[in-house]
Amino acid sequence: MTPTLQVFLIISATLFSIGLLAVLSRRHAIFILIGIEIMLAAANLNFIAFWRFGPQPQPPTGVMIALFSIAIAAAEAAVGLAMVIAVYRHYHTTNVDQLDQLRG
Amino acid sequence: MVGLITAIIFVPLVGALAVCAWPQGGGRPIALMFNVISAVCALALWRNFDATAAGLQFVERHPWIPAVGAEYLVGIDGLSLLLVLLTSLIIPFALLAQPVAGSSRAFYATMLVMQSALYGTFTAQNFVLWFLFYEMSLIPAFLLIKIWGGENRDRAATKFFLYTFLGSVAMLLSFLGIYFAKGTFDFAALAGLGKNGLLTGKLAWLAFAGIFVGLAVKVPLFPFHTWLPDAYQSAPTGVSMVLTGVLSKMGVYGFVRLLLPLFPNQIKILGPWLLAVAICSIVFPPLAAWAQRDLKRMIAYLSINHLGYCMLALFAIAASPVVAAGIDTHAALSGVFMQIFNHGVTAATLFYFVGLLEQRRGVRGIDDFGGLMQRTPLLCGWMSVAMFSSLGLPGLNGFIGEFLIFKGSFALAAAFTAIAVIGLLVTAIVFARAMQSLFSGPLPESCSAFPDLVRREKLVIVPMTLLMFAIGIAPQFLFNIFNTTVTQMARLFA
Amino acid sequence: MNSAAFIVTAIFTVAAALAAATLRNLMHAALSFAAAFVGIAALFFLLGAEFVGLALVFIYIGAVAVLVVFTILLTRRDVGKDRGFNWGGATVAVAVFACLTWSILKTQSLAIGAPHIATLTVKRIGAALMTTYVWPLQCVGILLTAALIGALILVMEERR
Amino acid sequence: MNSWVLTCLWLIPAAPFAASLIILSLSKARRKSAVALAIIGEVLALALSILAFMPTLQATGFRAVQNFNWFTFGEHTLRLGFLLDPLAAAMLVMIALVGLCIFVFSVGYMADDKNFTRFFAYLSFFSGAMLGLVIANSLLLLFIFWELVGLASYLLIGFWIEKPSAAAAAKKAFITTRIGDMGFFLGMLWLYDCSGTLLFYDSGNGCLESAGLAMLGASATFIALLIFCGAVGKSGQFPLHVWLPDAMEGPTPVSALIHAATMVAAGVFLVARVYPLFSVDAINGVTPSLTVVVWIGVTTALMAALIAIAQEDIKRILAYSTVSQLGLMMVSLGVGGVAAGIMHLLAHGFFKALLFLGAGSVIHGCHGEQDIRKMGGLRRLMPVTFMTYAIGMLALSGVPFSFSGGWTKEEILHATAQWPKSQAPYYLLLAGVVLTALYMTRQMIYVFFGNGRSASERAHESPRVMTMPLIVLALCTIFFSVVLTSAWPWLHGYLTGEPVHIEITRLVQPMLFVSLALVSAGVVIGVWMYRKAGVQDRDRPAEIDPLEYAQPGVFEFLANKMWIDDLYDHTVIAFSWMAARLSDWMDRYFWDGLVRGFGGVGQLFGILTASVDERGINAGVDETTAGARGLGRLMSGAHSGQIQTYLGAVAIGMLALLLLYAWLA
Repeated sequence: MTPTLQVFLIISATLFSIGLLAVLSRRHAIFILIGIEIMLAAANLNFIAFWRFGPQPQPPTGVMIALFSIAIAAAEAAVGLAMVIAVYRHYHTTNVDQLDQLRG
Repeated sequence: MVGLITAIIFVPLVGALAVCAWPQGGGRPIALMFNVISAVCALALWRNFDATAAGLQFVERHPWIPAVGAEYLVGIDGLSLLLVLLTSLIIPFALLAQPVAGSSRAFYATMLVMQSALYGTFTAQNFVLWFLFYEMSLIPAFLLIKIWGGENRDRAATKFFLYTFLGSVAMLLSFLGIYFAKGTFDFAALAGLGKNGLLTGKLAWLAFAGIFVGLAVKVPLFPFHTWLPDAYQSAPTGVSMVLTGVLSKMGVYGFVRLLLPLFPNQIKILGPWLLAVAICSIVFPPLAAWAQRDLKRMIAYLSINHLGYCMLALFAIAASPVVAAGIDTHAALSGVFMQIFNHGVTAATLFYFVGLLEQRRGVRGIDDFGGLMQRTPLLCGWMSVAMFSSLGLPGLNGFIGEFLIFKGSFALAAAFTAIAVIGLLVTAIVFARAMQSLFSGPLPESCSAFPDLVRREKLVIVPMTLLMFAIGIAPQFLFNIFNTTVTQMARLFA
Repeated sequence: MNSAAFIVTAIFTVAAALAAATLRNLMHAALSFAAAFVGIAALFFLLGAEFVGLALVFIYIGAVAVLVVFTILLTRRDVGKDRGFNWGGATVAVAVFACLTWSILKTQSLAIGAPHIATLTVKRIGAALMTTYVWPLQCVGILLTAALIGALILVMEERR
Repeated sequence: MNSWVLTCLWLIPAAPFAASLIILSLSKARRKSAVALAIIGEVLALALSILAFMPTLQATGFRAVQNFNWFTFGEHTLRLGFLLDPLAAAMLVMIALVGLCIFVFSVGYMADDKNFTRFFAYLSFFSGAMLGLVIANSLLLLFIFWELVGLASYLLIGFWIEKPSAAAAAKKAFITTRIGDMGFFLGMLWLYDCSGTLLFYDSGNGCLESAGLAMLGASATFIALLIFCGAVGKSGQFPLHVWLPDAMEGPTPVSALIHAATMVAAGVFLVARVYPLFSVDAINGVTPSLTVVVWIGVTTALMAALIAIAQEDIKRILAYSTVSQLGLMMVSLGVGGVAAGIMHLLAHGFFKALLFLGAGSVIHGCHGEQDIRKMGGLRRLMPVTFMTYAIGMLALSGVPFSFSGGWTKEEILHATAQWPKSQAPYYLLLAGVVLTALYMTRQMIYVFFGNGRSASERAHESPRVMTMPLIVLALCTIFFSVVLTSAWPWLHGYLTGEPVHIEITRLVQPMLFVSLALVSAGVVIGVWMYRKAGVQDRDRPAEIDPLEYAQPGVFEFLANKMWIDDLYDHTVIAFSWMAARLSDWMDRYFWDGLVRGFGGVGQLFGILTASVDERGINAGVDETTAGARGLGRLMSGAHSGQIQTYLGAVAIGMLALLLLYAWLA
């Protein structure tokens, strides 16, 4: 069988859900970051897939957006991890359960 | 390429900025310098103006807010040019009239802003632009009275502002009504439409009433005039000069440019009533002037009277059943234009003199002085010339305009004109009384140290007085400016 | 497109991702994270976006994963403490997965095969980056610089 | 010959005007230059006037017109012009000649005044304006000069400005004449409207020419009467005569020049000038407008003569006499004797100037005293003044033979007698002749005869510079009668354009005897009544006037000017002043109050709105706020601060959206 667009999208959805799972369920800040990265990668996969299965020939828009998105994700990861370190320094914990100063 | 008119509008604004930006002091020289520039522009306009050509000249047209029909459309005809010249003439003298000690840079800057607004008002040919300038002149005037005024200035300034502002609002609403009905703000286009009845039914009357009230307050017409004595009385001398010399002309200008061309039918129907209102403006204010103690207030009331003559002539033209424009329409319109200019020159000079008296004595009640002729013959002599000019003595400028107004109005509305003559008489009484109590009799102790005119004061008085004589004896040079416009307008109103 | 390779890659990727999300040990999770990205890169290769795949490998495995490991090391004292698992979050994730899959399957227009495609050369990508996308490129450059500086400031020791 | 003068008529008024301007710019101290300039200007004007007079002699009905454009308004042109005809020429010469005499007299009379130069500037200005007035060929130009002579009069009456009475008199003169001028102004407008031009003569198109007159129709009467208002004001006719006696507050030369010889006669001149307007559609020489002129003239003549009897001020007596004589001229014009009226005007110009200057000489000699009861016996002390004054008195009284006034008065009586409408004016004028002789005799007796009283103690004859003009004017008064006699009425012919021949027999006419008898009667009654004036007579004290002693009621009535001034004070002036106060009050309280009332209504509305806000809307808002706070407290529970909870909520939200979308699709 030749994989169709649907298959790729389902894989992307699966990855997204896994990322979401990590974000929502794990208490450690780094896991949340990992989850976010996975979700972003899933989104990129979507872009590439739509580009690949879209009507041809066309400008490589999907690819480009994926590229930019990767760059932005990298930046986000860098800042996010820096924040984790900063938070850890301040609160001596990386457990997000304990970071509830925003409680109303 | 910037047109001359745009230049003349914006030179004072630049001047205002320059005055503000200038370090300490020196506001007056800068302001005067910019006035010289604008005067040069005005003279250039005059020189290049083709007095024989009909229609607008030096037209500059740029789109501005196309969605609401607003354009930057400026241009001049004879009337506009006349008023631009008047503005250029009065404002520098008004600046000179302000005592140096009591003024600041802000004062000069505000005056310059007002000057710019005045130029704009007299040259704009699109309602939105015109209204913008019209309102723009109001705010500096308010500030000038409020900040630099005399006693009661707060009350007077507020009254002035509320009155004129409410009038403006009424006018704006009317114009919006017209715009929604006709889709244009262009004066020329509206005037063309006005000939066959611009609007119909109730809307026409509402729009007419709104514009009428707005302009009547500005002129001012009886009974919308009560702001004027207070405002003129409280304003500092220079501001009074501009208020009476130029600002009051905006109302008359509005009547000529807007109300008469746009609502000929309404004016015809209301004719006798409007004439009666004009007569009230002519007869009652000088009577009230007679009863005043304060010299400034007295001249303020006479100002109402002088502009009342203009209104009489305009209403007579518009309300007359005569179909074709004849000598009478021409005479009345020319008279109105002359009167506008002459009143500007004369009343401003009179205010200047009152300012001089006040400066010397600290008060300006009519019975605070006496016997000045013995002490200050020059001041009295020149001041008498201004007074005689104001009461319409032949040989001075006032007579020309009044004669033509009466000539035209008499033929168009004889009975009303006959009553209006009372105004001439009472004006003479008022001035005769003033001269008697100021100049004659024994010299009181308090006036015995009066200095006569100094050179700086002569610098203002002599040119103004010479102008009065020039216009009174050989007025042709002024008529040349607007004769074509008169002919054209007479055809429009007929 | 090789379906066998695809199936293998897909399963590998999903499994690695699942491991990254669920493994108790942080270090293991980080490694699984890297593995998952290898899988995703492979999927990109399969889709003909070789350049993006390579970029993904370089950035995520070469940089982000290493950063994650460093962070874990820097916050070592906190590592290993037992933490609960939020089943509510898992439920939501599953629901989202179910919903997405259901809607993808339901959308018939997506069941299409891949058309033939000309190879997307790096030259073409470069040309596009320097012409059409030059402004976004510049912006991303600025963003990265800002992120760099921001991250540095965040982790700097506070001076008293 | 002399044609250049005809094209340069404007030079005649221009000469004194120029002199006036130059003098005004001189400093106060340059008295000699001022006098020289003024006299040079006047001499020039006189020379030019005589030059202009010459050509008018050559042809009967001579008329030279010189029109020019003043300005163009719209498509129309306003034209003015100068006119030289016998009427203008005769006036020119008279004005310039009398003016010159008075200028010279003033040099002596005003010698001590500190505003000497200004006086001559004003005087020259007046002279120019007056000369311009008589040669105007346009009613507008005439009006312009008319107003300018009014201005000069105003300035000169109030010349001694530190005297409050002088300033008040000046104001009164200015305003009173202006009332008449407004009528004139309206008449002018009406005329302009009807005939389309204000030029008198314009080669057939002027408003006084037949074509122009034909356009007037019925309005001619009204136009004429309105213009006559101006004449009434300027010439001191009843009811606007009140200013003229007060105008005697001015220096005596001014009274002589302006308020006796020239300006006040301008009203008569005006009527004569626009006579065609008055006589439009005349039946037998009678029109409604002329009838009005006659009756106003008669009233004025008699009333003023009566008042003059009871005055004490030497100048006031002459002033009322002037009013009376002007009334006489008006009557003459009204009954159709235009030439007679103008002849009397010219003669009056000479002898009244003479009388005033004589009075000035007396006042000067008596150190400023003007009350005739304090003088007396000046005959011996001031012989020249006495002689010349006597000549003037005889001319004014109307003694014929060698005094010009007699001949012209006789001619007026003659014309009045022939008035078809009524004989009453004639008889009233005869009474006036008696009265004139009476009050002049009274004055002569008081001033020159009898014993010297307080003021005449240190009296002296005036210097030569003052007596010379008196002598010149006296000679003029006498020799002017050469051209007036009924034997050779040259001036009459000159003015009317009728041919004239000498006929000695016409010298003796019944009218001559009538007037001689009346004048003699007046003089005799006067001598009899006032023979003991100024001295104790039985139980009458010296300072009481014999008439006052005999008829105190009548005397008081006349001495108070028939209460006319007081009547005006309490009616017209009081009413105007009340109107002024009312206008002011209306402005301050009614109109402004109306505005404030509107403002108050607005304020009330504001207060109302505020209270509605306070009680209604505000309360509602409070409730809402409280509710919102409660809700907020409730909602804040959801803010756990747990980032994962938030994210979960986001995910659920996304899910919900997705489902919603699916459901909608």
